[in-house]
Amino acid sequence: MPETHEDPPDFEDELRRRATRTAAPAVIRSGREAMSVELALTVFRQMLRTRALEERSIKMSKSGEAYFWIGGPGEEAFNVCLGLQVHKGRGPAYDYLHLHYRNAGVLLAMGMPMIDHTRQLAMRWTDRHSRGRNFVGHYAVPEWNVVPVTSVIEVQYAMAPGTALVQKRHGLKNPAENEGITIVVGGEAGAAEGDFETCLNWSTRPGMELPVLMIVTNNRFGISTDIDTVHAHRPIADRAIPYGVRHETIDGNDPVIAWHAIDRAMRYCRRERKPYLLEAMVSRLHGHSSSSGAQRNWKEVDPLAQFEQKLIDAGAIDAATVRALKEEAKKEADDAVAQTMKEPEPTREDVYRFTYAPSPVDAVYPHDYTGLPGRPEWPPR
Amino acid sequence: MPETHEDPPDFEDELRRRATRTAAPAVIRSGREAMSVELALTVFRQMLRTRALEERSIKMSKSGEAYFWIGGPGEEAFNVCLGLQVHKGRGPAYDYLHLHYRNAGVLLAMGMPMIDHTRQLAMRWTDRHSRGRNFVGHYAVPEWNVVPVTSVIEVQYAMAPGTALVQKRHGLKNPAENEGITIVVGGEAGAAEGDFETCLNWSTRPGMELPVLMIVTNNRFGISTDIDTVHAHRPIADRAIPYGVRHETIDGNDPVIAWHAIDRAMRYCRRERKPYLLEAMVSRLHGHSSSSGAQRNWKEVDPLAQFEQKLIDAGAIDAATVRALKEEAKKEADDAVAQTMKEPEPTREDVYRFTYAPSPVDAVYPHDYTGLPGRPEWPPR
Amino acid sequence: MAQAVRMALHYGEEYLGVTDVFGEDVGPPLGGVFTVTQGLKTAWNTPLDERGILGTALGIAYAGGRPVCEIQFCDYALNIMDLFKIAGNQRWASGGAFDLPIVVMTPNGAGIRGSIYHSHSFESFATRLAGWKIVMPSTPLDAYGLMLAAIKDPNPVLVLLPKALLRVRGEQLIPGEPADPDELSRMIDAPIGDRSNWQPQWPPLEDYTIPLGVGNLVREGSHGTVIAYGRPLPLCVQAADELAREHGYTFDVIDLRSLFPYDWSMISQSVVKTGRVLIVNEDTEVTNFGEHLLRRVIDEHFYDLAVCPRTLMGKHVPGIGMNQNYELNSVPQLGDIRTALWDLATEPA
Amino acid sequence: MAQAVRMALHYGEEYLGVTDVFGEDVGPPLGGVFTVTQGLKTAWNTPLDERGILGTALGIAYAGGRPVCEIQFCDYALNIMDLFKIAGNQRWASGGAFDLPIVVMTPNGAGIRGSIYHSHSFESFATRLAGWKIVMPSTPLDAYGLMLAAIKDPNPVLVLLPKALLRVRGEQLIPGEPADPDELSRMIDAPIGDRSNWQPQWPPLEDYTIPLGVGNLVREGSHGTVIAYGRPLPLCVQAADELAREHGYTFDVIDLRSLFPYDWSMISQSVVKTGRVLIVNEDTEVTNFGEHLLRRVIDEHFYDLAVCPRTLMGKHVPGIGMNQNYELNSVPQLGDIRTALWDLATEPA
Ligand SMILES: Cc1ncc(C[n+]2csc(CCOP(=O)(O)OP(=O)(O)O)c2C)c(N)n1
Ligand SMILES: Cc1ncc(C[n+]2csc(CCOP(=O)(O)OP(=O)(O)O)c2C)c(N)n1
Ligand SMILES: [Mg+2]
Ligand SMILES: [Mg+2]
Repeated sequence: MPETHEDPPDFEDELRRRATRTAAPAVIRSGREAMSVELALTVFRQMLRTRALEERSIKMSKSGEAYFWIGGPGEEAFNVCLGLQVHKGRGPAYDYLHLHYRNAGVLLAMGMPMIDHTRQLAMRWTDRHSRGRNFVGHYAVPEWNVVPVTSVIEVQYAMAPGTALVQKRHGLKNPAENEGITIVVGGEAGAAEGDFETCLNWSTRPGMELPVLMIVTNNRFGISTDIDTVHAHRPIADRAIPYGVRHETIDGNDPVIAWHAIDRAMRYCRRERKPYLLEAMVSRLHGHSSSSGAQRNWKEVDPLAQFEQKLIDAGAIDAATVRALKEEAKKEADDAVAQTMKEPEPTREDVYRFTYAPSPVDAVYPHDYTGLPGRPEWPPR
Repeated sequence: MPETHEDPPDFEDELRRRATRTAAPAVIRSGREAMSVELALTVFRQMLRTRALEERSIKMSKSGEAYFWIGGPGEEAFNVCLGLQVHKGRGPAYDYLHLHYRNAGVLLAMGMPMIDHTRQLAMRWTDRHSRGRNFVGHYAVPEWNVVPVTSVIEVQYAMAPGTALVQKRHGLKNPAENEGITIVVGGEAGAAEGDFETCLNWSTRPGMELPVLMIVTNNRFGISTDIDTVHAHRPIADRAIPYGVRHETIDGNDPVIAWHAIDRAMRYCRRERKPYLLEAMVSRLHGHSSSSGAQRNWKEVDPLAQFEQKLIDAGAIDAATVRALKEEAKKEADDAVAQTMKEPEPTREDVYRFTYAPSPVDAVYPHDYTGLPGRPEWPPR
Repeated sequence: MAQAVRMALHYGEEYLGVTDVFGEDVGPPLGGVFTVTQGLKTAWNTPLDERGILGTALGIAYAGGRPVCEIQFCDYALNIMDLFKIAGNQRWASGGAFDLPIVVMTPNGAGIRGSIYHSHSFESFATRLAGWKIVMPSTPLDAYGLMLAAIKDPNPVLVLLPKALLRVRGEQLIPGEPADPDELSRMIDAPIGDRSNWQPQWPPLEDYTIPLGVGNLVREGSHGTVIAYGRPLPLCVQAADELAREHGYTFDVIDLRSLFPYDWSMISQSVVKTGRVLIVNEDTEVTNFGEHLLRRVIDEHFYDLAVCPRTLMGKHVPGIGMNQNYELNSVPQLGDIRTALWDLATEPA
Repeated sequence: MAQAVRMALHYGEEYLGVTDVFGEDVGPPLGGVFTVTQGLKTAWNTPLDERGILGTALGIAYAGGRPVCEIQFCDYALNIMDLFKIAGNQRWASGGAFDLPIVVMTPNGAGIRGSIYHSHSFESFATRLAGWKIVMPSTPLDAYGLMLAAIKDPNPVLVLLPKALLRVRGEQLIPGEPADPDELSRMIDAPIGDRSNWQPQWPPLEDYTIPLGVGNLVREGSHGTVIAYGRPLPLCVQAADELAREHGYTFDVIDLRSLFPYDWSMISQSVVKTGRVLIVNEDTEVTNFGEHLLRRVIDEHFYDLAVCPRTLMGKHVPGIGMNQNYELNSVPQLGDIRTALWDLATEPA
């Protein structure tokens, strides 16, 4: 990982990369779960791309190309498996996503180009998610029902019942239209905010149970605070029990496990139109954010290295191909950044833009906000 | 119940009052629980007093002696049993009470004179709880650690861990000093607010579990809203499960059951210095408040009538004694009101009083608030 | 006014695509603690959880619905200021990706002997929330017209309902409203007792929209400008009428109706005309929205002022007490307004 | 300034009975996202739950403790405005039954490129909370002195810490502070890396209390009065010094320090002297605390004013954007202050 200018602890590279099988396998297994090699390689490639983007992002924050970084290195396995299984599209027939700030892997797996991420990180006017206004990873993609990510911890859980309520009622006469679900994601520390309970409670009103897939990515830390010091030593998923909500805690670092757990949970929400709480144990490879240094923490399990080893061990891929894929992903990220840095920044005139939607019933702001009433600072466009 | 000018449904008074036993019993039983007759009669008398005060209070709100009524007719059994078991006193060696607005029975059983209640209801300056500022039942009694009741639903649950934290640390060298617990009470609907979860979570930090007795008096309604229409059909007490907190749901209308459940819960909190969640099913005999008419709802179980019948059936009391006790309680309430109505009201000069405690480090408000800085409206006392 | 809001919501359900009217006790059987939502076909009861109410409204709007939600009393909106702020900034923060057409309504202010937690005002907190539009009617007809505008506007709109005026009848009829109030009551007020089979008979209501940002000059005069809204507005009118009748002092009385955006041109023209200004509201006086209006007047008309401009607001106190002596001495009353108007008109220039 | 607050908290623990310093990431290992609570013996980490933080502080105070709690960023105080309000009204509501000696501290304002949720200001919301006292230092020494006053005061006190100044060193030493900043750092700053065995070496600190309600006249002059606090204060001083040096215009610059109660006599005397007023803060401008101060100036000194009084505040926008062009054009900057001062001093009377 030369990008972070930190050396991994010593180990014997050769040993690690030597495959133990020779014939290419048909499936990759973890315990009782299995995944086709084809899918495994797709997942692996998206994980690699996500990692490359995150590492390039950290570098941006250190080099001055950007200012602040936060993201999800260590969550690639889970996030990619989630992104690949989303029913993406616009409107209540498709899935709604209420994400938090570590979900680059979800969006990349869904097909977001890297430059959509780097433009936000570099605070460009071309940033489609926020016009250079928000922190990186604060996505907003109306075509894919990705509602705006906000920095305020946990509020997405209070909003999720709303999209799910519309989905519950939508397309009742056409089953295919009635399979959209709401997916809401947050960390384990944030589950201490009341909004988490709001989501459980509002999703289980008798006769109006809602298709909400509640996800907790548990990296065991809220900034510097170890969950074990501030929370009873029980799974966050147990929070589902008082509401009779199905729930599961899984190893989110294993894509085979994660894939199937997400599949089961989604299937249940889609068909039963009821909530499900899925807790995924994940890693936090670069600390909380650039504010805490973003140094690589070598003590955490690396889901990417682990999966790479597993694929090599299984003979599903060889070291050379891995190296090539990494190069490719790294180049993709570099290119995105190079292009991003050429693009324009917002200007003084942009401060007020997009405050209000045009309104035929507003005498003062028929188009957009322009400054205090009676004192327009910028002519309406 | 002539006070409410509503007739109870017909039933044969004689039949009801005829005792089935003749010899005075030693104990009163409910299932496997038992209570000495002596205690049962004490509880009964406090229940009667509470009911008399509540009915007189409702009358005040209808007669113009007062304006707004809210209270706990239907919760007498539980509240009296709670009040009688509180370790009352000032400071962390004694119990802290974070109550809501239906707890007259708790305070009467603790020894509060009725007039302390009616003065608040009649908005007198002599009202020791709020100086005529707050709704009735919004008690504040520093000598007994009764912290101010506020109308804002559920916030008491967010405060309870604070008093309990001080108690947990207090008197560690002297076991008798380390038995104080924090008791927090609220309704079932309010448990939907995040504060309820805050209490569970903050009371179970590993190594810092707190002696909080969380009580939910479940009358099945929040104003007009039936809990079964807005909450999964499970006990509120199940909310304790994710935190590994002991919990129980009981019939709060039966004093024998309530007494022992409270005893068990308190004993656990006192000794183990850990939280306990007790849900008591109770009645709401006069609707939500005077805003909804405060009419008697004859469909609800009346814990007082039920206990009276039980005591008569057991031969522990006779109808004449009951009648005399009722008269006595009614007179006590009438006398309190008569005295209250002679007492002074707050005046214009009182608006700002008691805003600030005297402060040696405040150059503007060394004594109390007096109006905007530099514009004292009232000379400091 | 409660009936007017109810009729507006019915109109909204029928013609403007309102999909959900919800909040604590908003659905059957009660239809709202002030009867504002009785008989509405999309009304439903929520858990006792304000975060869920506004959060769900946001979600419904994201998914294309048109929610109208209620916070039972504005005093109970204070634990969701963060969600209010988010609702106001999501469009801006996402560069216009998502509109948020939500309406929040909540009873505001004193006057019903509501004690500490049913008497406070919210407009000063609310007007700090950029991205929101805030309205407060003072008549039933305005309540109808502003509610329709709130529903039609594709942005978050907060409708503050003056508690003390919710039982007041209007002088003007809502288009479609029967002239006989008893007839209206028979048609749309839920019966006492069992309501399970009750259905309202809605009158044939028509569109009547009051654009946001347009005030109402309810009195014209030359001795001063009074700017108010909500509950104190009728008191200002009464005081102005008395001073006109008894002393010949006349005033421009502006019912702002829309607090943000406010009708600056109406204010500005009147101030230039009279040179004398009184701003009245019942919210507590430190960092009060009336002080913002005063600041605008100072910013732009300092040299047009003939005498010192005035504000009349609620006292800076921790609460409004239950005993009437507290309320009468901390919330502006008719007498206070009359005195302030008299002083304004009679101060030598 | 972060060190100054830390030293004040240490002094509070040692001499003023502080029992708990707590909040998100406030305890070891981090000691606060701005290092404000490193090495304190009573500091502990809480769950990620602001309601629990303030609620627990209330409970601790009820039970006789002396809590100091932190809201990690003031932006995250908005979901507990109801608890703030309660903290401010419990003494009043209970007729003086319970005092509530709590201190809440929270970083405030822009200037650290914090984007939408780490740049907002809270003073305009906060000053609406009757029953609270609100302070905001602009120097480390004031931070120390105000923090001690906050701890000593038996009422709820909110300490707003200007984020952008938290890394700034003071010109004046705190009583007991070593003169060499490196020495201080070696003594009380936690080391990088493993801190499990680290113990701070506290300097021999002394009492230094700045009474609440006392401003600081940091510059004296005759061409105008500037009222500010927190982050813009040093910018105001800088602008005033430049105008004095380059053009001979001099100003009274008042560092309010205590926002509520504020030092009205200091303001009043200066306004009478100069007849020209500029009020500066970085909070958004609609229903802004600066507008309250302006209202007081108008109320009591309208006829003493030589020219139109001015305010300079943040723009009314939904947020402060990440790209610096947003912040530079929505939060008052040095150039804006200089221009405003120039205009104030040069406008013909
Ligand atoms: C309401 C709120 N409080 C505090 C913060 C500051 N903050 C940002 S991230 C964070 C920790 C979140 O931990 P967790 O929920 O576990 O998510 P993770 O970052 O570990 O993925 C905190 C306290 C915030 N953003 N919002
Ligand atoms: C935060 C808040 N929201 C709403 C209200 C209005 N309100 C007062 S009592 C009540 C119902 C409470 O129901 P529950 O918790 O079951 O207690 P109960 O009155 O039944 O004892 C409501 C909604 C309030 N006081 N506080
Ligand atoms: Mg975490
Ligand atoms: Mg209830």
